[in-house]
Amino acid sequence: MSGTDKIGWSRQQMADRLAREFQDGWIVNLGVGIPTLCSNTDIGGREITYHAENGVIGYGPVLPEGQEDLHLVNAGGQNVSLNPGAAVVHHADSFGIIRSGRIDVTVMGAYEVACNGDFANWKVAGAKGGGIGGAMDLAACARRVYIILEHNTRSGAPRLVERCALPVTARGVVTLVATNLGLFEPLGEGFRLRELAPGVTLEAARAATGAALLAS
Amino acid sequence: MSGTDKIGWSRQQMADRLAREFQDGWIVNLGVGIPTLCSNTDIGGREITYHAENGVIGYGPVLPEGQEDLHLVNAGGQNVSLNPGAAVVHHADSFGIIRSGRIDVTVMGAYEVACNGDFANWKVAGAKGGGIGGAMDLAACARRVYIILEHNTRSGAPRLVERCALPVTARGVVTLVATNLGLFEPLGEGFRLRELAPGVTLEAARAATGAALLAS
Amino acid sequence: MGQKSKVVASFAEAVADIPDGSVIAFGGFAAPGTPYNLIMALLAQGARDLTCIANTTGGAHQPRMPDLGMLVENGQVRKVVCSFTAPGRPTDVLPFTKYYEAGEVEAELVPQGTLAERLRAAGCGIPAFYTPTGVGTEIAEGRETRVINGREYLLEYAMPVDYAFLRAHRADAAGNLQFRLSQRNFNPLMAAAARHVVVEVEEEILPIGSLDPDHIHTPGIFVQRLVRIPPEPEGLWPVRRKERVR
Amino acid sequence: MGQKSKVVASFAEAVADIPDGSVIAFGGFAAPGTPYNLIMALLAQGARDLTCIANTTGGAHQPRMPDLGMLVENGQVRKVVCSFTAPGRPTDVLPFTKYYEAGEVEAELVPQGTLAERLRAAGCGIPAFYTPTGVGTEIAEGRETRVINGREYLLEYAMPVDYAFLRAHRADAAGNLQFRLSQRNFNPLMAAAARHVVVEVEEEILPIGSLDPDHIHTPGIFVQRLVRIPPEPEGLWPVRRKERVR
Repeated sequence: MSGTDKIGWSRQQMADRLAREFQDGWIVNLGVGIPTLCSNTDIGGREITYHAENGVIGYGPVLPEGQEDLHLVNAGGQNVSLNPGAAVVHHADSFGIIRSGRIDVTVMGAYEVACNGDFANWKVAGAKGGGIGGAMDLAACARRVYIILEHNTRSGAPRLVERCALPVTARGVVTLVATNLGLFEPLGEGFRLRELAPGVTLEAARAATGAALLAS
Repeated sequence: MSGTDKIGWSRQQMADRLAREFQDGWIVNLGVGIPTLCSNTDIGGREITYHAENGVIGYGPVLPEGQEDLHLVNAGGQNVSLNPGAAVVHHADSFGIIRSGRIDVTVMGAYEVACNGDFANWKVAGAKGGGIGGAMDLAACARRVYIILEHNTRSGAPRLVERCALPVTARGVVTLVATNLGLFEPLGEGFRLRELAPGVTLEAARAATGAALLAS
Repeated sequence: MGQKSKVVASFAEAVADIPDGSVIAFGGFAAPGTPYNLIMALLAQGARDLTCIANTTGGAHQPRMPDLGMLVENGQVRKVVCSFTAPGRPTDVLPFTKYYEAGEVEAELVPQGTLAERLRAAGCGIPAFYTPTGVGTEIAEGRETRVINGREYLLEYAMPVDYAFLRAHRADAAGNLQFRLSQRNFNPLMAAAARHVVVEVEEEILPIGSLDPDHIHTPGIFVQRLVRIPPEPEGLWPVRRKERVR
Repeated sequence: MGQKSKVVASFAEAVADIPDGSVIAFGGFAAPGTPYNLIMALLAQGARDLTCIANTTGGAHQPRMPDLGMLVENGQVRKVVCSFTAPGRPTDVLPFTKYYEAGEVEAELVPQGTLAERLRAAGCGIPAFYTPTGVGTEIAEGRETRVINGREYLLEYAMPVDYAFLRAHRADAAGNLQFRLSQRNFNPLMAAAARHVVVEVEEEILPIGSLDPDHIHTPGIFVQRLVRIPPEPEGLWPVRRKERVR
């Protein structure tokens, strides 16, 4: 295990950093795993509508054990609550909302992100089959695609790369990436460093990244 | 005015004759005008679900003045009632029901019907524009297309013809035709006479028809 | 979500900023769901060079209620997109016809199911689809078709719109809408197809969260502006159809 | 309409005549809306050579509930069509994977929105449509694309099914259905895409006409058979998800 996945931001801090980019009134779709943590972030009075692939528009926090409504889950299968003004639609209408460009941002996990905006999150190397879920629809159609991932694999290989080695989820769509080392923007030729996590040096980030890193 | 449009069946009788073809459980769409009269016909205990283009599934009789619900009309804009078990959907779902072949029969008026199953009912000669409404969807997709029309124009010209002169609504779809003179089936080479209205002779029907008439 | 109210005080305010050249879809099938009050406001507001989408141009019946034909008569319309550019019954007369025949307004005639599906496609991010409707007819002339599983289909494109003018029965302040009976018709499709949705609402607009999330016909995320319809005579309400114009 | 009741007495009766080789769609997204009881009945009924369509093959969580994976394990399935043929999290394990990797079952992997839209298209008589989803990815390889207004789209075909197995919250005897909250998901789409629709219903099945016509998610004209779910332990009900299979 490389050192870089233990330094810098925690998973919640990565999620916090991206959540602070959310603007008032946005419709947000959070992927399974770390992205879900974005809904824990305090972003002041900004109103966010959380949309889930299964047609829930306006869900709220995960409910504590014993208070769950077993008819209501988010895209990760967690039993969530509903916020006032919520509405439920069927799956085709839900993906209609996605495809018609009404999701202001989708936040997803990934195995790899390339500086040309490609990313890969549905198929691991050598696997037969994969897990696409709603990721390809969201990636192709959301107004912004934010990615959260550890900066390096467990064996220390970079996940921010020049070109994805794994089959991509969509091409040229990623707008912002949070890793444990900081906040990055794919710029085509490389990643622009927008922010370093505390205790992370530019040199360390550069060494851990598989593409050019352009300091802002 | 020719004599043939005053002999034989009345408008209600034409509608009655077609309505008696309706089978138990059918979903039926009735066009504006004479076809609407089909819903007046007593066809015993057979259950018919009337579908209207505006998404009303299971409407009932037109309501008398003063008892109308102004939020509820059929495709002809008449204020109808709802039968028990009725449901309302939006326009895209309503035409989804039509296009997916779930309408057992659509009954429409027409200007012309050809023995090859073509018919014309949306545009009159020389007009700029036309009135298509739901007719082309219904004609192309209903399981059966029944047509009600006067056997001849006011000037005595045949409306049952070899080939339509007017722009067609759909090609090769008509399965049954009721006129004031009787009941006819387009057979490709001509019309098969299934039934003559009382007082109408085969010779009179043949003379009034613009295509071969094959006695059954 | 949606803690901010979308209620505006008047129809005039709701349509004040509609620019010339807009593409506007109008809900309604016969009387139910037709945004009479918003049409009146648009007549007064005066935007021109409009493309207007609706099932019909209206005006075939008495008493005549606000309709696209009035916008045409008022010189505001460049083009209409409808499933009837002539009346459904040849014995009816449409006020629109005179302007159309004189070449003062363009028209695109679209089968009703195709009109609904093109709006639905725009609202669902589907740029084009195939339909069996219209194959072999004049409306398919010169158009692209494709044989799929042995049957011929016509290629149709999505119909995105700038504004949708709707009439709903009930709404909460977040813009969640319920339509009553056949009032629903094109309204939810136009809401999804539009970038801006303006709704006249029949009942008192409810606090956010008052509507059952399972029974919302148009989610509030599609809606920008709501206006409560005042009682007659200030507000316009459907009337019983009296007789046909001959 | 619909004065005849569609209620049948048992799950076994509801699935008795499903022939080998059928294409069956199963509603549900995670637990809500999954027809556990109908899946159990199909396991017992034994139809083989099935093509099974659902969002997932199931089995990633404990306690395990009836899922497509069980039909695969039981040797009844020729092919699955899903948006996950591997788990969403690589650390999960799907019972299905072993059979898939051994070549004992075929799979077609479809993005979730495309799966929903292909079912919707089948239910609405649209044979094919274009979507932006999947363009430039492995799933588009060798497939037909088209540029519309400067953007590339993938051609997708309707996905008609023979049977839909659904779970609804409330129904009347005519087959009008209401789903509760996220139970709705794929269920109404599969109902429309299918020639035969079989529904397990959570609440007592109501007399025809008991449901508000404005708030029906699947009209009764789509539905052939309804079975009331008995209380536990005879009937299967969703349980709280405990832990993930590792």
